[in-house]
Amino acid sequence: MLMKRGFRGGVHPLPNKLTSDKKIEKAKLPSRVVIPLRQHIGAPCDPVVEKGAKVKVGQKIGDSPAAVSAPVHSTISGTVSEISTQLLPTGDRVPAIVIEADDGDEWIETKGLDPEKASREEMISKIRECGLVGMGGAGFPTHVKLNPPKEKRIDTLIINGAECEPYITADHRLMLEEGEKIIEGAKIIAKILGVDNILIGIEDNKPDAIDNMDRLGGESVRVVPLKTRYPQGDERHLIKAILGREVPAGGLPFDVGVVVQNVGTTKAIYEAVTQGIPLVERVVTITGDVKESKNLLVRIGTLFSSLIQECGGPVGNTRKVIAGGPMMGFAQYVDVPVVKTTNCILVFSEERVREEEESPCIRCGRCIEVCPMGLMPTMLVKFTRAKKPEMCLEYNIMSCDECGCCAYVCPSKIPIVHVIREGKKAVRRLKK
Amino acid sequence: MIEEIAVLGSLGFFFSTLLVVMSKRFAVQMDERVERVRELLPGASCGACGFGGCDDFAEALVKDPSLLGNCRLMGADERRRAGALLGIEVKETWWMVANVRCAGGSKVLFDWVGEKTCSAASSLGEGVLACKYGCIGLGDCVRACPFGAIELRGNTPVVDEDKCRGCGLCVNACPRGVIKLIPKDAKVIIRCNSPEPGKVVAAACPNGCIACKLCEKACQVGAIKIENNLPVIDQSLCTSCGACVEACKRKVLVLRFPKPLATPHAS
Amino acid sequence: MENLLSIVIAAVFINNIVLTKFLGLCPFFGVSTRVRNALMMGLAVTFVMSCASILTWLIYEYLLIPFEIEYMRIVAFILVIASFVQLVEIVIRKTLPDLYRAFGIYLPLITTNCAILGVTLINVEVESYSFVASAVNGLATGLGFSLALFMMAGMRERLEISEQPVSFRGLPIAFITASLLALAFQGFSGMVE
Amino acid sequence: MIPGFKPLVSTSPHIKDKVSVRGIMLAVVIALIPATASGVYLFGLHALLVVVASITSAVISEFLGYKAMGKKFTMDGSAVITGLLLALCLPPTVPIWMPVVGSSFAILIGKCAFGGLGQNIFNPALVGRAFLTLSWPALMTTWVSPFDGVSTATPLGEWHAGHGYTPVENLFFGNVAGCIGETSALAILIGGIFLIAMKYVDWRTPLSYIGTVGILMWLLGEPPLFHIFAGGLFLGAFFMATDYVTSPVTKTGRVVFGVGAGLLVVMIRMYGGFPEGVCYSILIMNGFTPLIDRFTRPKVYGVMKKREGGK
Amino acid sequence: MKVQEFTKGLVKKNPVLVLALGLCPTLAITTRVENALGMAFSFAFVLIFSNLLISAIKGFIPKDVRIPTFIVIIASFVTIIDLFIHGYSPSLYEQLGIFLPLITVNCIILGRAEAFASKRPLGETLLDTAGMSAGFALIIVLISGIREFFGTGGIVIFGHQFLPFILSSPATGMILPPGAFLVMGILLAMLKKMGVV
Repeated sequence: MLMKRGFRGGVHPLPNKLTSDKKIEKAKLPSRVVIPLRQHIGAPCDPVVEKGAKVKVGQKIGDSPAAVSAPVHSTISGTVSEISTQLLPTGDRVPAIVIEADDGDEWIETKGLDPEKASREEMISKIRECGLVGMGGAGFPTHVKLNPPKEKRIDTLIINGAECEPYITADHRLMLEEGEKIIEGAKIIAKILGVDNILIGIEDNKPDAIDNMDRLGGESVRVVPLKTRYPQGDERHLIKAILGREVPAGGLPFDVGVVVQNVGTTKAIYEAVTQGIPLVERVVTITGDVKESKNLLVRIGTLFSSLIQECGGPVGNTRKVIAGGPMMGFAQYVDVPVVKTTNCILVFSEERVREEEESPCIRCGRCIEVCPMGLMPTMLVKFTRAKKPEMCLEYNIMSCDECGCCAYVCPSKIPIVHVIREGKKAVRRLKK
Repeated sequence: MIEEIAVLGSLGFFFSTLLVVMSKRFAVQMDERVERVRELLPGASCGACGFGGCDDFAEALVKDPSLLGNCRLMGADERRRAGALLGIEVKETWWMVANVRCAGGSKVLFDWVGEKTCSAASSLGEGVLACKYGCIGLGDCVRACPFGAIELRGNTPVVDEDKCRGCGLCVNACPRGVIKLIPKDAKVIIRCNSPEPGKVVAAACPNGCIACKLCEKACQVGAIKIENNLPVIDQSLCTSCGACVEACKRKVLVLRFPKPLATPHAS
Repeated sequence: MENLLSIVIAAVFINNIVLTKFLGLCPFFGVSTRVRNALMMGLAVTFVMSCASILTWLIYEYLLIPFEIEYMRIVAFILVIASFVQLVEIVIRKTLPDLYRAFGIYLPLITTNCAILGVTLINVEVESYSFVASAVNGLATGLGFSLALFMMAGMRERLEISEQPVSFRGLPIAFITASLLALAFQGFSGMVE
Repeated sequence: MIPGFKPLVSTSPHIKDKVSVRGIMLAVVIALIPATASGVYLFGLHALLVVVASITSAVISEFLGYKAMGKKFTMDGSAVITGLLLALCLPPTVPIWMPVVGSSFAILIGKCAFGGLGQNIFNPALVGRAFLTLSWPALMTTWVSPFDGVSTATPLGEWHAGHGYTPVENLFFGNVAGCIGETSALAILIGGIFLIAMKYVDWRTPLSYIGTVGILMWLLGEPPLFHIFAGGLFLGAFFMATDYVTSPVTKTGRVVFGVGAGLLVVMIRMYGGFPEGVCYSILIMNGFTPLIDRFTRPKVYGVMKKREGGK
Repeated sequence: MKVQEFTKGLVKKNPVLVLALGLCPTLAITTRVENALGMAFSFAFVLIFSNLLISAIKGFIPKDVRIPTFIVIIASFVTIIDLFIHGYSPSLYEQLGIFLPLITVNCIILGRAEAFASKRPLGETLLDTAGMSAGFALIIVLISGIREFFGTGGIVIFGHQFLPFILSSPATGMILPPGAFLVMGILLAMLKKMGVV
């Protein structure tokens, strides 16, 4: 099959990758962490520790019997000071465990498996116990993803190193500094899934990462350079670009025989399986209008404010603090903790946030041109605003990924994504 | 003359015979009651009954007369006649009107930009207001009203009770559940929707009910009970004395002057 | 052949029955709110128009002229058309109830669609067409009607999701749209002859 | 979290492209400058007066129209373009009241009645022009030759009357009779290429439009270059058929639009009563635009069977 | 109560404006006020007499064939007025063209027959049809006045210039088809703005 390296539509925002040559540094140990009991798609965990309990790093503090869920672990050693409702970066309020640190950084004992000898089930249960979820953004529990329904034949594993959003360099640095772990992790996943074909998709604006992974991957893991274009990192478009397959609407990559894992998750899988280390820290890019942009290895549950301080504090009058990239991240209004899916903290000062007033749609068609899903955002906006959810459905509104390309290019500055979310709400109401 | 009559007459005869034969062969059973019920429906096709419009509703009614209460717009007279047509007895129902249970004034959590509807605003973070139950004031209810009965004054919707027909579309449109239907003869109403404890309300909004129970104590007939941190008024006991309104420090309770209620609805 | 072609072009574009002759306006404004309904209505009208052209021509030629009662044409024609439409209505109601619902009151009103009587009168009175020419004219006029209705329905669907000033919403803007469409169709004037 | 942090919340994306409505409109105006300049150069000061009158009354009409609608008037430049385009497709000799009437009609009926910017179905400038042609046909078909102002016919008028073909180089540089802005293909081409290069207009529309006219004329045994350069085809193809608001939003749709308009131009020129059909061809295709949009929806990712429009 | 049956036709239930019926002649023959007057007269004649007849014989018409019956009745009256105008004023006959016979299928007439005359007694039918006729006349004279003035520069009725002033450069577009739709659209919008319809 001919390798296609692109997909339909997409945009080219300024990359602004200010931190691509900054080595990953270990962040200062936080004195207090807030660990939400739901950092993933699926059921929230129930706390398994009580207020006042002493916990160590890596100790499980929340778990759930539900099939789609992932346990959470303490990320510092200290005392549980409260169990209360806290705000997630996504704006949801969920129960969370707050831990005050003690002086030490005492870990629980961890035990790994030998991937050569361990069974598939053992490895999957290890991954679950370590609380692994997709670290690229959505947070889908990894053990569920690695255990596809029997009837789906998986033939390809794709490691997602595209990192198409501007500003973020966490995955890029990982590929440069922890390449070996990623390659080994990929091999473990391939073994679990029983596939031979392992591909790593990397955008061609990261030639050093492509070289490094190509060198380390050797014969078994092949690197596929991709055209630099947002949203290349969306797994649907990655699959389309690399394999030319289209995931059916409403379906999952399983349905076309593919499993996609983010590089960060792959590295975490390696550490979990071979050493039994739970997911307690991750790389976060802190950038934008801060004194010194950094890639930090951060304990989960660390508050945004302390990380921004660690980067020298904000520059100018801060107007927006965004969890995630500028295209799909969430704007924050109070201090929130880093969670398993937080790949970037973006600080925007007044100068960078120039919100222009909306003007009428002039039907320029730019949104249609850039929509990677082949939708007609302008029509969706009009149907939503005219209260015609049945027409929204007719124009496939539910296929929208909210990648934001349409709103990015809109010359009329219509908040298209916001409107489409409203349209989806109306459609869901219609279906009821 | 005779020829002309013969020609036209035979044409007419031919076609009418054809039509009679065809209409017999292709006869369709039509329930006449559907049409007659349909005539009694208000015809706004507002959809509040849960059907696609008055036509659909009329058809459903013939099959299941008990749905008659679903239509909130029908006048008492029409309802009675429709009931007679469908063979059920209709009890007199009081007319409902929409009531906005928020006086506005909650603190704003953050500046925001985006789609200017209440529904869209309430999906930003936890909603733009410190009070999660308060009116956002962007007029989703105004747009939902098919009768133009709601208008925004400043940031608060005001219901014109002469135009309101109690269809409840605004109730569904409000993402915060601020609007409730109340009987048109309700004597005292409350202007707060937050079931949060007094401390939380006081921190978020100067106009909210803090469940201080002064009204409960002031009421001489025992018509007010605080439930879920909000006063619940038993309108049948209320004497419109206004003691509770006097007692309320935050002006949450409002006394409506009882209106003449002889004809619940005249279309 | 050339002649028939010019009849077709004239009927569809130049003398479009709706936009230049103002016939069939009731369904033009009534049924043009949905593209699908417009297509159905166009088909129905085209069908009835073709059949009516043929029927009335035959009656005119072989009944009215021999008995010298041409002045009774209005009564005779409308009788034929009304009966024919009623027939179609009865059949559709039984066989295609969905279609019948969609047409609503407009199906019976095809009878009083002045375009149909208009075309039959044009055939025998204004143009004195031959049998074949009448049939072709009936068909082409129906197509012209369908075209105008189809375009109008597309535009009105778009108007529905845009924001006109309150006083223009609905029928007023539909008229103005029709006006501008008629203006555009002026471009065809002078074609053929 | 940060001292003095005044949070601003919105949905993603948090960065936006620089392109704005006003910027696009400004670019179109700039692109029209060569055509306007050549018109004034060829036909003198009266032409300039027509242009100024047209733009001024268009802007004033829009202001009044928006006021009547109760909408906020913003100087987004769209009215300027309407006024300018209308002036460019008027004969240079028209009395000054005509562009005033034309652009008021264009803006008030063609645009404001539909709800203002973005809502209109027909290109306002062409609506204005078609109305003027319909109402004052004599004034709208009085032509003069450049520089000297002697009464003459347009190249297409000559051709329609059977007087042969004007040399293509005259048409290219604009040394012929015609509307103020349409005679010089070169001047229009400069502006058009600028717009295409800046990605403000899609090349598909002008290419398919002009291409269709050229190929069909060639098939019918007419000199294609003459028909491409004569009349208002260039102005129409680059500036009017590409009007965002009134042309299809999809790429396929734009090709359909161009081909359809080209077909109509050939039909009207060859068989119609008018020597020129650009204005009407675009107006008629404007009428088809909603249907074209509806039937040329792009293929949706992951949706295997594309369903037909309608319910 | 009874008077309302008449007055409702003028504005509140004006057949053209509110019910959007009978549009064809409203737009087609309103190029001259003269034609409009002729049309209004013929229309009133047919509407009133045919509906009176229908109201009178409503008990005898079988439901299934009522519409053809109505139409035949209407067509007969149209034939009468057709012959009358042909003989009385050939020039007007020429002007009205096929729109005179087409009164037969004017939706207003059939609509009133179906909705009113076939259900109500004679007296009410007379008032109703008279009101509808007056409403129709009002609108077509108004529209034709506007179109003739702007389209030809003045208003000429039976050879007399009706207005004291004329336009020097009339817009011929107004008496052509686009003008008809335009005037109607703007009229409707204005009436809507004033809250009439």
